[in-house]
Amino acid sequence: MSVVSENASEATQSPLIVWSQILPWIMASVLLAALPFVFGSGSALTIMNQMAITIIFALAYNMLLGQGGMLSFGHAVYMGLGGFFCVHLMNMVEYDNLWLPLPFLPLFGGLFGLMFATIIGLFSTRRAGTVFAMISLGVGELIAASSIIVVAFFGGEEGVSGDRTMGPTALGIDFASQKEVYYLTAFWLVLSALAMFLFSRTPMGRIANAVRDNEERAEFLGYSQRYVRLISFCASGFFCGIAGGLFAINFEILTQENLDLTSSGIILLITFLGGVGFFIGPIIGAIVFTMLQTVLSLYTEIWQLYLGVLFLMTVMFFPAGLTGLLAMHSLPYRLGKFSLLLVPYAKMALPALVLVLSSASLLELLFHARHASVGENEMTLFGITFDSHALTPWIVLVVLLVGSFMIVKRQAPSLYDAWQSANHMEPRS
Amino acid sequence: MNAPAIELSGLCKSFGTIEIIRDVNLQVAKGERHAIIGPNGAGKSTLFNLITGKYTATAGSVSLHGENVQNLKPYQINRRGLSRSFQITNIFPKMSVFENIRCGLLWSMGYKYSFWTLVNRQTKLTERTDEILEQINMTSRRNDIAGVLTYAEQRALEIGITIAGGADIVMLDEPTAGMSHSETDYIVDLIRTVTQDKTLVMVEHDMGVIFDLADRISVLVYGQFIASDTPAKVRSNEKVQEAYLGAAMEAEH
Amino acid sequence: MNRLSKLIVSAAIAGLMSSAALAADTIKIAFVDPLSGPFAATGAQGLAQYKFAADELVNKQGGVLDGQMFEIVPFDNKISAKESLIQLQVAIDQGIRFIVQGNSSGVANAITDAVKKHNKRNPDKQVLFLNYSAVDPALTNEKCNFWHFRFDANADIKMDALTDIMAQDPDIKKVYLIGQDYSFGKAVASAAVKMLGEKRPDIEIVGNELHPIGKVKDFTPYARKIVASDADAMITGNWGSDMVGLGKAVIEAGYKNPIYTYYAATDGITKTFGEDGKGSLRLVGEGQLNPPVSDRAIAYTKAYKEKNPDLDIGQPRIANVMEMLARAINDAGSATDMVAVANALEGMEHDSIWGTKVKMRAEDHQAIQDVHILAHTDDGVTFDFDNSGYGLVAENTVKMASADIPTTCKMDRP
Amino acid sequence: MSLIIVNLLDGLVTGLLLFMLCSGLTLIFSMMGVLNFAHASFYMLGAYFAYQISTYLGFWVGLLVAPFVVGLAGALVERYGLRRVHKYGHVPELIFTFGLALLIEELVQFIWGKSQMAYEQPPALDFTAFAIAGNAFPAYKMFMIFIAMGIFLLLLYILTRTRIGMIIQAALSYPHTVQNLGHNVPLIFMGVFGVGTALAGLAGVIAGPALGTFPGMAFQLGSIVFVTIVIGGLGSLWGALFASLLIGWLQTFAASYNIRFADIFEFFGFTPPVDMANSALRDLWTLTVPQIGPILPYLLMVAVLVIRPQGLFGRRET
Repeated sequence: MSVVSENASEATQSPLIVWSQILPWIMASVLLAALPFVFGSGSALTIMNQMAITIIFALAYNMLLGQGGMLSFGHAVYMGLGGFFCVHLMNMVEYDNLWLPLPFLPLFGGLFGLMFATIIGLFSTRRAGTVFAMISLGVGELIAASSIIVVAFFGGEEGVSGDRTMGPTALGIDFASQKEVYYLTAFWLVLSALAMFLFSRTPMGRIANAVRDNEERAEFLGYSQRYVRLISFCASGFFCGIAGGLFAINFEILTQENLDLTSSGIILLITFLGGVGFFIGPIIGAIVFTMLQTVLSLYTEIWQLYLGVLFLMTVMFFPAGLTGLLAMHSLPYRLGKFSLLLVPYAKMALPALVLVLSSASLLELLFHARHASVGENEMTLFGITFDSHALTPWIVLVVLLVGSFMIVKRQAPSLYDAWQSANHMEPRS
Repeated sequence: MNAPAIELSGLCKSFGTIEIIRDVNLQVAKGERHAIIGPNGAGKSTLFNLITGKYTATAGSVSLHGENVQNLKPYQINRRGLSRSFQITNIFPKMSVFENIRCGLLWSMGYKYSFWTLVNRQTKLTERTDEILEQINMTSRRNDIAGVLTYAEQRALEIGITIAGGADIVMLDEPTAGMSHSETDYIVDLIRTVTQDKTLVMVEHDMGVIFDLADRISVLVYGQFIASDTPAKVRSNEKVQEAYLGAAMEAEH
Repeated sequence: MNRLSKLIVSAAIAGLMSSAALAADTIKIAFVDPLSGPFAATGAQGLAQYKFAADELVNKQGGVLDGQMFEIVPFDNKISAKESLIQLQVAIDQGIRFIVQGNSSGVANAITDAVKKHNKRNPDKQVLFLNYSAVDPALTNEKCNFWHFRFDANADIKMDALTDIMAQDPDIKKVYLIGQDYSFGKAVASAAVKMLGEKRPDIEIVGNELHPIGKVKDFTPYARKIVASDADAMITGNWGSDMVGLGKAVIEAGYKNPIYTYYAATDGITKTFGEDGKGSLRLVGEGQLNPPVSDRAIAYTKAYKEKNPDLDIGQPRIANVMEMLARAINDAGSATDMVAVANALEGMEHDSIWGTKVKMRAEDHQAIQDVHILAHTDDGVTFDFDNSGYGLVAENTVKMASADIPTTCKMDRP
Repeated sequence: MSLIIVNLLDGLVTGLLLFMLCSGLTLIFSMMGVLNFAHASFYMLGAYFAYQISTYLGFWVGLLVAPFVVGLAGALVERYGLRRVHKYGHVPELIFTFGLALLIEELVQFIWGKSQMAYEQPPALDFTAFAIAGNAFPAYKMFMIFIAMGIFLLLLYILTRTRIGMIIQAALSYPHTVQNLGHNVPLIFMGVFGVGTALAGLAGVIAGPALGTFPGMAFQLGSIVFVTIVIGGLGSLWGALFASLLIGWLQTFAASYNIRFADIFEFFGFTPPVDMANSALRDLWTLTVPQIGPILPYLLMVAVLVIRPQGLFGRRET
């Protein structure tokens, strides 16, 4: 279930243009072009830029984890190094009269990421599995540590900052406004995503999957597993570098945190959360995670706790990630039995929502009761203000929690049955 | 070019202090169907792994068409025209049947590590893949995930992958192990068709299959060949009778 | 298709957030500091102090201008430069014009840089950056800018004060310097070498080393070197668990002389040192809690402790930030004309609740104030930290420290 | 000279402490094939539980009880979490433990807050055992050495002298065969995970007062534990012991001697750049060994993996 063969059905014939394949890309591009007209505020643009960068990074990471079966614990360094290189380029544009229009900057970030990935990959990709994972951890830690030591390149703790508006301009676009930066980022997002998508459809991309699934077999088909891994690794490094370049353009600063193990861990989390077996998995993961990180943290201090729970639940119950959860519904949909699910889902929706919200509220209440200032007993949840030290909210929440849990539990079998029959295939004639 | 397809001379392999293969010599002529038999633990799989580059020999040499392939990696040996299957089914279980075969074709059709061509656009590649699917009778399973096939189908698929690249030496490790009679017949037919004009080396336990397919048989016991001859002569060889066939017959019946 | 609907949903949430209505009757101040992650404790302390100071010192006095109230809006920057810039953008979108931040000079550098660019690119929505804790000297020297004000004494000023006091102690002959391997640790070490060299050339620097930040699990080997060097005093800029680890290891290894530090109090550190730290641990910093300087200070601190029994006034300067900002807004007659507010803050002289005069030096926007040497002890402690019975008592005071030290700042004024 | 002896002792403490974590991790990895990323989180839980218990019942009760509580928590995690993920393969298992590490850190902060805990060594051990040339060696460190040694000997005894030890040893060498021997594998897994995490918990209990009890303590130690067992060779207890001590001493001695890189470069005949302040290599020239001490293990690990992927003592290919 976890991995769907990507082009099992579409490999039949190969006309020049397959609309069903191209349409999503056109729609995504149109959507990206239209978004700033709906969400034009600076912060919305900033968050969307951040999302776009994370998407590229996560897709590049999934070239390794999902496509190539390599688990890296230190992948932030390739994005970070590409970014640092770009900030330095930006500063050379500002101070040394280097002629380099800003829109091309991410390409150089990519090339730098590629170069560095080649150096590291030459020895780290010799083996897959634990050895690769541990070397990636070691290299990640080494680069992160040296980023504080080697001040000349990494700028120490403050990092290196630059100004994107100092380059040659065309058509009066100097990238001072967030909107201009957004369109630049969106352009690179579509370009990189398309390139990575097509990469997975090349002989190299297919054989990377083969090595992931069965390296020994691939080796006896004429392919050196080591070169296959190395090329995947380098390609991933290239796209990470592009993400780094875009980061440099957006934030105009790179610091040690761009390289550290936390960033590397987060990208693993994002990719897995979205679903490693699907091309759009990392995209969904990046969007969800960025929303959680920037928006949820505005509302609650314990957002990381929720994130941790969400992540663990995903690993335990939906190892194919959020995308896998959506993909599970494609069979009922194709069988035309999706309607069977609607009623049980509708019945389940409210109690499940209450269950989630009441457990979160209980956590918030507990947290508030424990950690808020004395006298500040008032807290607000979902627009309702109440006293966190009084008994009533506790009772209400516990009753809601237990009640919704009972209903969910009672509904569960019928949902399960509906699910089974919706997925039931008529025997082939 | 009259060098034998495979030539082993003085081949030895030990793991630690244990000698598994002891001074093995063998020549397999071009176009010959050669079977290797022997009791369990005789070192048949080790020998296979030595020839295909999975293990490196402790002493001796392996030559393909007169070229020494000692110390070459499996993929390098494969590129010199040798392809193999495995004792335990070894396919790409998460990919479709079509893709499994196509992976077997990529290198031989010159795609190498290219990341500038799209596989689906390669008409010739698709056609050739479908031809092989036809050849192994799996066209109807074309778009199914390999992991859900029946055991016999997976074995057939593996043979398909093995021969897809057009290697002129094909090595099959127990292709019929664990199969029913009808399934075995199906696989034997398949092997016969797909290895026409090729050199075939196979390890097999099923004597029926061997006497059916093989031009010559080598008998491996305790890491050494005790006989290497035509099926009829091997069958009547006393040493073989004594050391192996009798025991094997007993064990299997 | 899934991708499309996902994007729409997420964008809708982004829209919700950005369209958050802003009330005109309050003046919002964005508190951008870590509220989650390893430095959240310090962030939470700061936030509580800001909320208290805004209420007690501004809102209860009738607010500013025609009765507008201060409201502190917390933004969790997770001590990350990137997140800080995002949250800064969110704050600006909510119409917030005052940014306070303090933890990590790296973040402060990112914010001051971003604020400068923002104000240049958006002259109609300019913001002020009030830095209450980041002490990297560069922020008010080569990296200074008109929109940044620092209310804490910077690392050089603190070292100046510390070496003034140390220079008067004839028993100090050998000094050991140790710090975290990053800009602040290096700044402390080089300032110490330079200033001790000027004030007491006879003092020998018996050790000057840096260790990786946040990575040393056991400080014992460093402690051994310090003990073996026979140092009469040691100076460290360490903070957080690096401070606790180093301090405990040194004391455990048998070191008995003074440990001069920048950050070794509250957030559980005072409690962790407890009796062990007594007699050796000394802090250099502004703000005198013990002995209390005035009834007003006592009342303020008491009220704070009543409201937040588990927290401490770890950054007394926060009271100054609130009072001085309120005065500047009143003087400028506007809470939206940032140039006017900044001009009002420039050169302002303020009588702090903590008994010192605070002068916001116009040339570099660095607050000049009294700096104290504070001893970790349980004797004469009116207000302890971590409810441990131990606290900081002022031993020595340098009046208006470094008022005469020049700055390299070349301020660009609008 | 006397300083070298003190350093040797200090390094021994660090190394043995590391070994207590590594031994549990090695057991878990050998038996279950799981690289438990959350291992150091159980170490942290040990310290926090012991702290909480010690505030009511004193240090000694905490020392006895906390490791059991941690082991119980570990067993529950195995039973209700890991076992469920097991069927998806090793990568999801690893990612599960990775997520678990995040969650435990958040839970600890949720319950105990973000500050340093005042978890103290017991008054009975709060004295100087002996001093070498002015360098005091606290009794508590002696106590740590004894506990760690005791655990090591106990493990050695169990592994070589008892039936369960034989099974575990068999699993160390032949991970696939134990299931065929008719042992209740799920129960053994749960037990091993519980014991492994209890060992980590015990390490936390005794390290908490010495190295500090704070939410970052797991992260600080987390990856170094991996590094150690990878260097020693996955699945090898002796390798874990060797690598733990090696890393303990490596870090102690690296921090103890201010060897300057400039001296090393000059020894090899390089000349320092004339304009040091503007040289691109200035950071390398001004570096000292203590600055890079904590990253030396990573360097060592990468070197070991490149040269000998199965680790120094490892027999299995990983």
